[in-house]
Amino acid sequence: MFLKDYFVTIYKSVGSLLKGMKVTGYYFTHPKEIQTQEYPDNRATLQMFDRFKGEVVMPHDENNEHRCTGCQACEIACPNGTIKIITKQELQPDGKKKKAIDTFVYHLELCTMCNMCVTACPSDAIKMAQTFEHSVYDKRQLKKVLNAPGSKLMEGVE
Amino acid sequence: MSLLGEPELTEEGEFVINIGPQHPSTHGVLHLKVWLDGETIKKIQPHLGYIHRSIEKMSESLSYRNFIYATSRMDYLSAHINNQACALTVEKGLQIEAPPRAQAIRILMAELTRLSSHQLWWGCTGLDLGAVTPFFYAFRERELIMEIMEETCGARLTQNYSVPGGVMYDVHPNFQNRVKDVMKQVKSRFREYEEALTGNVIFEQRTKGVGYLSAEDAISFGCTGPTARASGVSCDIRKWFPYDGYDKLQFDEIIMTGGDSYTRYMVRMEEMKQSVAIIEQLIDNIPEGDFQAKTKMVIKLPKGEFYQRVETARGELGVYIVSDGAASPYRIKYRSPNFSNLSALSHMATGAKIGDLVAIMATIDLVIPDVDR
Amino acid sequence: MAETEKMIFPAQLHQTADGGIVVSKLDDMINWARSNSLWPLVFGTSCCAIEMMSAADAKYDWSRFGFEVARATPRQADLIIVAGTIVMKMAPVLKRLYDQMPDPKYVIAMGACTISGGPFFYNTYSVVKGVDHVIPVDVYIPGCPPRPEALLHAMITLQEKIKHETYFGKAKTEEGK
Amino acid sequence: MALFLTISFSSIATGIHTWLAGTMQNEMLVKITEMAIAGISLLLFLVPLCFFLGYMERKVAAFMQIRLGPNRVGPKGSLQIVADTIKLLLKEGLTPTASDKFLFNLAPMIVVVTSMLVMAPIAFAKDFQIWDLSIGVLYVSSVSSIAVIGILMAGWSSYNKYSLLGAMRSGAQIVSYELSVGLSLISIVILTGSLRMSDIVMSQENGWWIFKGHIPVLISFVIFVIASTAEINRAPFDLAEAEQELTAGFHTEYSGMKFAMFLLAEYINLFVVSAIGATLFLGGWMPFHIGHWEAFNHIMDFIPSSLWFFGKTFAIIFIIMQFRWTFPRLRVDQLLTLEWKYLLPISMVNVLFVTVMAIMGWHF
Repeated sequence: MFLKDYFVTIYKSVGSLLKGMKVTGYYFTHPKEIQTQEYPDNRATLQMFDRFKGEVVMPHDENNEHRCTGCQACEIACPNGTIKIITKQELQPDGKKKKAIDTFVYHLELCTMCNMCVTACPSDAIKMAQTFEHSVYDKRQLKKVLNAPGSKLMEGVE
Repeated sequence: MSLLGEPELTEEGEFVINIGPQHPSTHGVLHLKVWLDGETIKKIQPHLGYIHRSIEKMSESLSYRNFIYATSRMDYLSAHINNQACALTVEKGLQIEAPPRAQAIRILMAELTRLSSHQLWWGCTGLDLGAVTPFFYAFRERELIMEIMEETCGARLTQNYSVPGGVMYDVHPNFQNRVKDVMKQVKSRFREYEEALTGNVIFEQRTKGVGYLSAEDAISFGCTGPTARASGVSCDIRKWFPYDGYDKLQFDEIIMTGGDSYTRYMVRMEEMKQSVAIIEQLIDNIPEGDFQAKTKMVIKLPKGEFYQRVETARGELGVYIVSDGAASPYRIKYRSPNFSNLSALSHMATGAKIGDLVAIMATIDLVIPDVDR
Repeated sequence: MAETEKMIFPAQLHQTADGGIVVSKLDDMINWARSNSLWPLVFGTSCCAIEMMSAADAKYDWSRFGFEVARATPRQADLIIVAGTIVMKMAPVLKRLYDQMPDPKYVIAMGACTISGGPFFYNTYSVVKGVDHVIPVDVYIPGCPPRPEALLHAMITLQEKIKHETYFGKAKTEEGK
Repeated sequence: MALFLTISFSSIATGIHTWLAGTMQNEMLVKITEMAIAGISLLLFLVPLCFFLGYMERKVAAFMQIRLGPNRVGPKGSLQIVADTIKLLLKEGLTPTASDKFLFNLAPMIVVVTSMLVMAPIAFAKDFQIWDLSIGVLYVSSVSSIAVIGILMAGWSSYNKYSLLGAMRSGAQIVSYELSVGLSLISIVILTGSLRMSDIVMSQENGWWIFKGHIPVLISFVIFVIASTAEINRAPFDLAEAEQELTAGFHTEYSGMKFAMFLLAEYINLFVVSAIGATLFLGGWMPFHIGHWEAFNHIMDFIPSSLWFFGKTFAIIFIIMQFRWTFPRLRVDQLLTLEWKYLLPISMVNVLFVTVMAIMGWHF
């Protein structure tokens, strides 16, 4: 009885081990199962999803105009102070002074891509970009100014 | 080598090794002080705080909309379920309910999260026990789920998709087809998982009868989730305190009574199948309508205390908010599943070998940032 | 890589006028070996560690670059990828791990938490505001957590940096001339 | 080319010998020169071999794990191990302050030298052997067990608890598994009636032992593969390193070149045990012969003997690699249970069967 158990154990163990080896053996002999996407080589075809949150950008049109009014809703919405907006008073053609952004500072090194700023923005001035290759040697390069130099507020955006 | 303190023999001639904070099998930065007799463990003392990020304290200075994102970093493998718990608590305080569509989306996402978390756990259990290859098979399916997450939520791991009142935006038009495809593939792989690891005699030997936790001990240590359910304790929050419409769904609470590492393993394997079943029930029946209830720009909870619990991939997560009527919580406390589950580790591992300790930690499925918060 | 070339490099690059052919060839060979054999230390504290694991998995597969030999002991590692928040209690441990690594050693700060404290920059009392307060960092990757591809990109960026180091002769900088 | 290989190995060896004997009058000098040549050529052979094995291991692992593996350094990533080696050579070699510095630095040498010594009696091709000593098999099994001293030394001198635990595990492991390896080797010795490697190979002229010896030899072959996997500390028996338990086990404190030597020894050991398994059970360089089928045997002889040898060796290496990438690791007590409760009793009974078979002449 003992001997029978002994050999049954051996038989079952060897069987289970061979089953495991069958799985690895299957994949070894079926190279088409390989899942690898070769990242730097597939860069041209690599497409991020539309909603992928890579960094916050401020789109500018061809006249170097953006839609940011400087209302600071995004700055308030941001949970960890990633966005700092410095505003200035701009003289309008009609002589009135109007608030406009001077610099839109975005700390990429702090950003957690939570999308709160984008949903908070009343004028769709900022959006998430699908870039992800942000590696740098110097951390200071991660502090970004989103409004392009000399850019203006787009007509009709309040 | 210890990272803290020189190698030393204590007075009684005991052999003490420090496992962690940097150690491949602690799944983070847990520090275990282990008293050994040869290879046998005499005592374990976990040291915490190596990833204490003061999320609770930090949440007190954030508004009700903003504090949710930080909980993604707590139990990052069930990030969506954490967010859901916070959103539900705030909703409870506001006495609103998310629209049916939002609830269905939340459940789908939560189950996908649970599935991906269990898959990662399965791979890492293999890895901890020395079998490297299962890790890659598990991640193959996990990546598919990550793609679903990414397409709809825009992030792979820390989605920040649940907001008070519903979800941040509607699901992607591709969502349903993609989920169906992925579920088909995930289901077809379960057999392979069993062949590669579950049935393996070495794996069975390593886990069967190891790290026994009785039902009484599971209750007294406050264990929840698969860890407690493997000891025969019924504690699935989805059944006991249904939220977001879990009560309308057909699924089983997996309860087994073995109490050892192997049972904990089997409970999780079965839970994966249940998650797939839930997703398949719901994926064709997402109600139409709004994905978000109307909430005010600045949320203020009425004065009082609010508590909501959910079932994460590791157990019961409770969110306790004390509000003084201001725009940010007065006090937040998270009852995290891993902290209680970790407390049972010393009890389970005493008398086992070092190799068993690794197996036990793998089957409890610890996420250390959730312990320390 | 076009992106990496655009990046400002810490040292200005010049041809060595007095370096000699043998020395610079040897340098090239050493840098080739070092940059293609970066063995990372198994060191992950939180969420970014999961993405680091993803970078090792079949889909992203960092073994293509020869990075897959993740060593659990700092003595055998070349690279420490700080994946996750470093808190005050962990900082001395991290420093110690870094000190235990043999030269040459490199550091990648992965994710917002390690670069600057990230989500825990304000309002917390226990988080180190940037891992470069503790150990010198070679490459920073923002993101919370960064994609596995972003980690691969960072490692390629680090390779670029290593390829410009000198072992023999003078530094390839203007000051070194 | 293929024919050239067969001719060259034996003729080069004899050619060198006659040339040296002709030019040098002193017999002693000839011997010393020959030994030096053998040593240098062994080194020249071993380093590329280890590069190849390292590359093979990574590629095998990658394909089993549905990924590509190294493919960026050199053609198809073949220079990956070269890069690793150059890097390890130039890395700082630390010696911990608290360690026993002499033993700490000696240990990797012992491990490497031991594994190289075992190469001596292996017949790589027809008439191509460094030292065909009369106690070949005994030599192999005795010299290979010296390696445990190196590992124990490494673990003890590191002044590190993980290393110590790893070394102690390794000691228990190698001492136990040596028995099974020895017994399975003995079954072939009984059948052949000789300990000399060349005799063992020649005895398989009409068929390899694994076919001639029926089930008992098959069993001892399986035991040999399992036990030697354990003896060279490879997964699933890599308890001495056990990354998830002991960080890196006995070589936790080793860095740079000293660590590279452990890696080198691991791959040489892998090759050596596979070569011995191939020689004893699969006929070494002997082509695949079947009894009296002269025509078939003649065709088989056209494939050079070195190809036969390396083909068989790499088949066993592949199996051992597949073990590593498939199975979970055993626990230390299960490791000893496997040896003392299963492998050793079975191989003892097996030796009895083989003896009966040899006496009765039931093998072909």
